[in-house]
Amino acid sequence: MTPHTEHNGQHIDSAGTYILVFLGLIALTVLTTAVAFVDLGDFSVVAALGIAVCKMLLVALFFMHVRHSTKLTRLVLVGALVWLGILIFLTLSDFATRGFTGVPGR
Amino acid sequence: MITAAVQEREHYLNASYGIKSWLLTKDHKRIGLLYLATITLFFFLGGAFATLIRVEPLTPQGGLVSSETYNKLFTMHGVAMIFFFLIPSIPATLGNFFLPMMIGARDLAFPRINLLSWYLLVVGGLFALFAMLAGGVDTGWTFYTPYSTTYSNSWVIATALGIFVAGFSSILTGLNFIVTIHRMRAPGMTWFRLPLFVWSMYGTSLIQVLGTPVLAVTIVLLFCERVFQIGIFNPALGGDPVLFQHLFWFYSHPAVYIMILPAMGVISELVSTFSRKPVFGYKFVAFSSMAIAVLGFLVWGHHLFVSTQSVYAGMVFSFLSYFVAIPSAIKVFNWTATLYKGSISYATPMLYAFGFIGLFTIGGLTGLFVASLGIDVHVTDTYFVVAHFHYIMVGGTIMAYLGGVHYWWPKMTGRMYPEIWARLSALIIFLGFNLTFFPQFILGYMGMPRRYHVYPPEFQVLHVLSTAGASVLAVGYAMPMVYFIWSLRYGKLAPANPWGATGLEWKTASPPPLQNFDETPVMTHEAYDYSTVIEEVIEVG
Amino acid sequence: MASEAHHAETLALREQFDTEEQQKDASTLGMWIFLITEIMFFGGLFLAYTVYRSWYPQIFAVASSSLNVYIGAANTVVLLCSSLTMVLAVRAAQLGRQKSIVWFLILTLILGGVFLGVKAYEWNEKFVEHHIPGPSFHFEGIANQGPAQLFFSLYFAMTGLHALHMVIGAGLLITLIFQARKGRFSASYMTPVDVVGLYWHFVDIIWIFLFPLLYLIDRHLGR
Amino acid sequence: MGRLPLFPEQASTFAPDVDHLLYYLLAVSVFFTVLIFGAIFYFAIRYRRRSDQELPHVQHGGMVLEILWTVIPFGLTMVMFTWGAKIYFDESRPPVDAVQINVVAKQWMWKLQHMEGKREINELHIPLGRAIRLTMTSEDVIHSFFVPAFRTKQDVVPGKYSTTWFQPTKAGKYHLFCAEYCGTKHSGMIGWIYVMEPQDYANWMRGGATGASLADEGAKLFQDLACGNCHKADNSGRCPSLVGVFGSTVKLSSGGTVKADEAYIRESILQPNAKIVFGYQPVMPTFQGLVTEEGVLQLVEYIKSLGAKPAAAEGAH
Repeated sequence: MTPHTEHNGQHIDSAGTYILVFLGLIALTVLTTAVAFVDLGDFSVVAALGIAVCKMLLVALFFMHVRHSTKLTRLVLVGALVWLGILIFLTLSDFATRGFTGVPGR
Repeated sequence: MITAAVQEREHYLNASYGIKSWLLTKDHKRIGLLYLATITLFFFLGGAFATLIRVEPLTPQGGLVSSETYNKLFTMHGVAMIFFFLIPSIPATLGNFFLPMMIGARDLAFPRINLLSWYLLVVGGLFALFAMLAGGVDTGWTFYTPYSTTYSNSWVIATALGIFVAGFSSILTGLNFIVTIHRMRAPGMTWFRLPLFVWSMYGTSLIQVLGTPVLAVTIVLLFCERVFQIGIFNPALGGDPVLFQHLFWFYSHPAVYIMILPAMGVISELVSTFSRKPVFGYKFVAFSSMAIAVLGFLVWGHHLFVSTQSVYAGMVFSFLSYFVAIPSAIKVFNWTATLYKGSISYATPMLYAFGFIGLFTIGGLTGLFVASLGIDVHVTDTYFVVAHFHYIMVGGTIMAYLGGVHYWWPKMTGRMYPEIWARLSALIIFLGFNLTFFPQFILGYMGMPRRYHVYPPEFQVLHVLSTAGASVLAVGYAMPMVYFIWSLRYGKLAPANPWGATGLEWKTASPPPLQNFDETPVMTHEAYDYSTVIEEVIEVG
Repeated sequence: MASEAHHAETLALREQFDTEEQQKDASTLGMWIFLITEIMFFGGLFLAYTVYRSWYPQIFAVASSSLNVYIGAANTVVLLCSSLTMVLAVRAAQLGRQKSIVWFLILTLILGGVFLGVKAYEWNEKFVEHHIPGPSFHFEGIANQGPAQLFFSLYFAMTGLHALHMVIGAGLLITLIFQARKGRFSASYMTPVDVVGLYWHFVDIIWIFLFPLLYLIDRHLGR
Repeated sequence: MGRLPLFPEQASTFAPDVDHLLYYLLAVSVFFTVLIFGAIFYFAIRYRRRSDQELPHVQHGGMVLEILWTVIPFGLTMVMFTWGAKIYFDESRPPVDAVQINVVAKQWMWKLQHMEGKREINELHIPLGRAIRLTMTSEDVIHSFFVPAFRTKQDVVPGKYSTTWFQPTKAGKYHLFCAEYCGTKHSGMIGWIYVMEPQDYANWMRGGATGASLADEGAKLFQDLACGNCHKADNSGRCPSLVGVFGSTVKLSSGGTVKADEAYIRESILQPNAKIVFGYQPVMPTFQGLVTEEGVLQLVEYIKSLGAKPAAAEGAH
């Protein structure tokens, strides 16, 4: 089973690739559940999100064929994540810096 | 409806008749006209609320209506105008009609989704209309919690559902436009040969697609908190009303760019056609549309300067707000530079373009006032801000919308509008507008808060001036309604290219055939190459 | 270019497109842009979650500990399986194997149903424990109920919207199954299967983030 | 009608700064408005279309011009930003010696309370020449404390304290407006700020029924709610002693620290589990709904009054 065959212009991955990716996802799920029971302090949030991002990349690249798709599709996906970042981090620029002046409500 | 066929030649209007042919049409041109009718209804509904809002402050103790009614009036004026007129106005009518034609396509990428978008706007509109008739909503178009979730006992949920549904109409239109511009351009139509109107539609669609869903989820949370009493923004449960303001303004500031970007696109077309010159600095104007779409998402915090947002966040948002002002300045300077050494005609669309550039300049500059932290603390929530956003939305978007409708009316209906009446109404609108809203700048800086039913007597003179202006403005808006309908029956027959414009939409008949072009056009020249058009004008003579 | 006056609309090729390649690219791009709107739609909820968790870390940890993490993990595996069968259905469509398209779509639908069933069971458990936000809300072991109710408001908002998207996905799968049984899809025309696949994988990715954020907050505290 | 006023009075130390920034912005705006309107009229007349066949010389653009009208406006706006930010930063830090006044906003009235115990509705008498600091909260929806003559405005948000401050420079009577829409009588939620000469202010203060000071009322409430049972001054109770806690940095069980300002004390009364002091259990019940906003402000003043005095206000039994 070659990794993927050409078929009238479409890349078709082999079933083996998909099963391999699937097992990877299961492993990561077990890992993230296990890690949650270990006291990592603040690092536990970073670990949970890191594993989730890895799982997202696996699903996106392999299952959603982002590996084979056009540059435009990749730009669209990256753009969405950047906008999500704008929404969350610019709002946190307010919530994280409240009380720095020591004056309530400023 | 359009009665006599313009000529016996078949076109999209006489291709089929009957209600079903309109309500189930997949033709982007007919959907554009359906949108035109829908938003005109909401424009005059919002306008009626506006006149009552302006007549009320004639006397300081405000005797016309009770305070509850006044609160409902300005809320419904805001909701009707913003969500059901301004946001769909240029993208859904002129964009739907002319985007495919400008890029040489037969239709949008997803015609059925396009029809669905119109139905979503109508259903959303019906929700809002029901709320208005049943008793109105009195939270202000901003729906700030905890008033909208806990303390208001008006039709908040019906109106919020209406906006939620209408929001999806905006999302799907944006999606449709992006895919169409990417995938369905005619051969030879490279990105830098696209008309600038298409660039502004692209920027607008980006904002619609990236911003509107956040408003949708905010309304879902508002719905849950009000109906099921679960507390997301409820301070009693430890929630934060300022989080609602962040989520609301994350969409609502880019929404003002949804309203102004298409207007800028129309003005680029008008300024180029009526000075018969390519727009000065094409690439700069095109990229400034993109810059506005992107930077527009970084600045919403300037609506929260006094809302107990942290001082440092205020500084970040104020700094970024000045970045988003620069592309708008670049556009204004480029339009003005286009006029230099041009062959400038005073046709009505160009009068609207002049009005737009002037009033948008004042609107944009007062935007610099409210972006500065020191001034905004004093003028936010006063009539200064009301004047600022009306200069942008009424002086800008509505001027450009009317300019665009006049410019493309011959192409849409095959009839010319009466030129003299049109120029007169443009002048009346310009004068009435300034008389209405310029006094409000002074009122605002004097400290007159917005959304006030009664006010201290020293503000009365300025209020009376403003109301006088509003009545002139109302007359100005009523005139086009009359002579456009008149022109459908008695207007002169329009040639294919009455203005000598260079867009692909002028290379097909007026009104255009069902599939826009007899055969798919091939784009061979730059975006605004008037040398190719002059021979045709000379032949036609 | 197509020169005849009316471009005949064949079953596969819509009127406004010139080539099937153009139509497939358009549909795929259209679905990806729709997925952007979904990312921003859930983004608002992730923002509210981030803010309130940073405000009430301990109360969120205690409230989260009342969720059964093993059922959550099992449910995640079920959803990952449904993603696998979905992608195998898309692959079958690319290779034009009619029978396996139908089988894999049915398998995906069943796994989706299992996921929703488990979710319904969890919600019922929450209902029994009075953890559903609203007047009847009561959470043992915490002095002030406010922030605890905030956690469960976010829990039900996020999992509720995710479940709603699963139901929509199930509806799309059912229509696909009917069309596939009629042999509508072939190697050259499989866009609907591909597009629904993208949607299904997206809904899976949302759960991939929801699971750790809602179920796995500081489990080591072991309330 | 009197002469038509174009500017509000300048009655606080901020007013001149804000007005100078306004003049700068007005100058820039008038310049560009005249530039654009003039250019449009001149070009429109000078280059009007003489004949239909006229084809003007084609100009695609000029890089120098583009750079000019990007850099110059950017420079002007950065001045606007920094000047405005400076004023904003000054407005966000009240001086330490400011006169403290508590404001509780309620649907459609302002309840103001002086430290000496005097209460006022929709009116505020303040002495000339002293900085005045307002600690504000709301009992229902969001309001906004706006005094045009002082050029200051600050939202009053339920569930938290917000602060505004000003130093009046001119005696007189100035408008007070609610600037955030808050319901039916939003436009009726107005009042007056009376800035009085120090002598008149002292007479006014002595005149009315002064009653017990805020801190004394706080002590009584502290006793009524039996806070003393746990919060013993000698730290022997199950809860931390409150003596000298105001203004100190409190170590939290989550490892972080927090400065014990009014907001922290208010949050600890209404949502005790939000931040738990290091080494103590979260046993304190919430007083949400048991004590009004005024009551919380009185308790805060009482705890402030505990200050360094070791066991002065035992108030345990």
